[in-house]
Amino acid sequence: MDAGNDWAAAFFGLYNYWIVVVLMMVGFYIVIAHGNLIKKIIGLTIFQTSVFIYYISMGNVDGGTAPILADNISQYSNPLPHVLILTAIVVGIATTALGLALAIRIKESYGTIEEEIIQGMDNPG
Amino acid sequence: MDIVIAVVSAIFLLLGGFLCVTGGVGILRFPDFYTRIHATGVTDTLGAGLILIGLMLQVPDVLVLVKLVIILLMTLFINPVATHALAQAALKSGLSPLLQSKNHKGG
Amino acid sequence: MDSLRFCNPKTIKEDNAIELLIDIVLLSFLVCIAFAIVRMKDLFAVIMLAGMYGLLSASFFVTMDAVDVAFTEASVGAGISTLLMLTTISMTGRYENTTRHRPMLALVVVFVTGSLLIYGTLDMPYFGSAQAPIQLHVAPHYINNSMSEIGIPNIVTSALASYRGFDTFGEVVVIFTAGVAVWALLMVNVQRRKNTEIDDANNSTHEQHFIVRFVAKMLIPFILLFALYVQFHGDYGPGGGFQAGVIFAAAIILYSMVFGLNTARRVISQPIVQLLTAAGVLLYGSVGIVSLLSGGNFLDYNVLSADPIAGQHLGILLIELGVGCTVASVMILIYFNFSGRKNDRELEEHKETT
Amino acid sequence: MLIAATVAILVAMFLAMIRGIVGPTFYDRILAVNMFGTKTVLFISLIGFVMGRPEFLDIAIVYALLNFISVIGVLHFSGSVEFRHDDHDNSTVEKDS
Repeated sequence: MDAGNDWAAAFFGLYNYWIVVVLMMVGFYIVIAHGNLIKKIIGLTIFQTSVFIYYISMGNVDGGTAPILADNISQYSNPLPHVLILTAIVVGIATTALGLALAIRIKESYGTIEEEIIQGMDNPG
Repeated sequence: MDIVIAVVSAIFLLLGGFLCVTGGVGILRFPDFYTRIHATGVTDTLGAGLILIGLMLQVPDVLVLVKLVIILLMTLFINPVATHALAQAALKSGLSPLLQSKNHKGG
Repeated sequence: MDSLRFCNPKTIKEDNAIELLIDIVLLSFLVCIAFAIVRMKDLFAVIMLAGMYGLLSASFFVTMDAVDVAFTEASVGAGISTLLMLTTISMTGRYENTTRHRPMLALVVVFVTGSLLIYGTLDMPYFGSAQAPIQLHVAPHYINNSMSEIGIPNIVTSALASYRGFDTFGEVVVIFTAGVAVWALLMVNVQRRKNTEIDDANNSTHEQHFIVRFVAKMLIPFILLFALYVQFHGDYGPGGGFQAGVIFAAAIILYSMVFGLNTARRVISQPIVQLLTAAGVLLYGSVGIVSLLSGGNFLDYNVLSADPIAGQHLGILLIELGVGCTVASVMILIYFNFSGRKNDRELEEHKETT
Repeated sequence: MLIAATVAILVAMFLAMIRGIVGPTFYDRILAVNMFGTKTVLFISLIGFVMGRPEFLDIAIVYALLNFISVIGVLHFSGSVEFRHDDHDNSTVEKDS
């Protein structure tokens, strides 16, 4: 009975982090196994979002509410991860846009955005 | 009085939730794009409206009520327009409704 | 489990259970979408799924009490990122090559890394625990003293703009740099083409949707007004410069999509946008310099006014304005450059074929 | 009742998600994303009431406003060159016309 409770506690207590790891690995797989540059950038976005989820999950407190002060509420979630992630999201879209711009320029110069073909063109033979 | 409002709100919420699920089933089960857009276009707007009205009956203060009304108005304006634009674009691009071609096959 | 765990064992209470259930369901949806993204070759479908992924993660952030983060994700995910990706694939091609390089090796690497990370999570404090180290360091100071030191109820804004103002300054500079870099990469000489020629290309795709034009015309003032509300209400509710900037830019982008890029460029000329990009960063930095010259530390707003709380309010207002300015103009600049590049290429192709 | 409605919304989201993954046409996916967006607006409104702090409806307003932008954006780009002749993946439905 006790062991069963422990397992349930571990499952519900760590589920968010496991999902974070799974999402992170999916993003990682897309980045290393796919040759298409746009797909790689989308993989990076997934990776990035998993980090956001990780931070926000860590900041959550049981029974807490959003960190905006109000009367008769005493328990708030941790505001610090929210601050970091809020700016990270906007920085993330700016850097993603930079990546996409690079992909457009690569397409214009090489005529393709597939990694193997570009490498083949760079090192013939 | 409170109990009446609670019951009416519950009815609206349940009806709205039911319509949303119906729309979901519709988008999944219907055979082609135009029937699907019909299913979601109708139930989405109505379901959203019912749920928002159900919430409006429970608001604690006026500001929340105003925000809910804004959301409701936006939904009523934007959803039909988006659906219309989508259907028009699909028709223009040459995606033809299923019935025309499959009538004789009994599909 | 062992006694080093930082929490009382998680008990599943009635009121907690529904939030836990929603949390688990949303995260499972995210995983489904992520796997579907791996499998798909059609980049258009991938981008649509990425849009859903953004919607889902915003819902998740709301359930995790991170309303400000959800707000940002909502405005970025729904407004900008999908559009930028679509513009890109309309230039680079819609389908991915079917071959993957060394999928087995990649799978092994991913599997091993993932197992190690999951092994690492076993030592973590349970989710939601109030005794975890992260909850005990600086966060209590922010929560307990924000009202007396800064005087605004939204702790996220007070931490963003005042306690960690220098951090945010760095982020704004990064956004500025990214905007400038995109501009440098995709710049097109607009003067090269005759305006009439561009107008022809513009109008051909827009004139038919009368209803869309009408509703967009009605909607754009609302979006702009809402952006201003978000900008100035950020002290009291979710919102602030980052969100407001993105929403403002989204309204301009909607305008340029419905009425054509060239019309939008006539309304908001690109040189002014470029100027505003730098002006926001400068405003932010100069607030810091002014507080330095008035005898405080860099970005210490207490010295800006006789009353420290009033000084904090003034400082936060100004730097949020700077942030909003930079973010909005960088987003507009990025979109204008992407879209301008696309129009330019289409004109070239049009010329070649005729 | 709030919880029942929330669960209903989650079910509808799941069904829309499946349609978004399955496709098969370009427009089905846009429709699925649009529906998903509406459901997200409702979900965020409801969850505010479920958690007892309904003053954060601003997020739902953002989605209500910006969903339109993404649909219009997608349609805008669907007119562009890359997408015009695109039925080599639309295998089932519209091929038989």
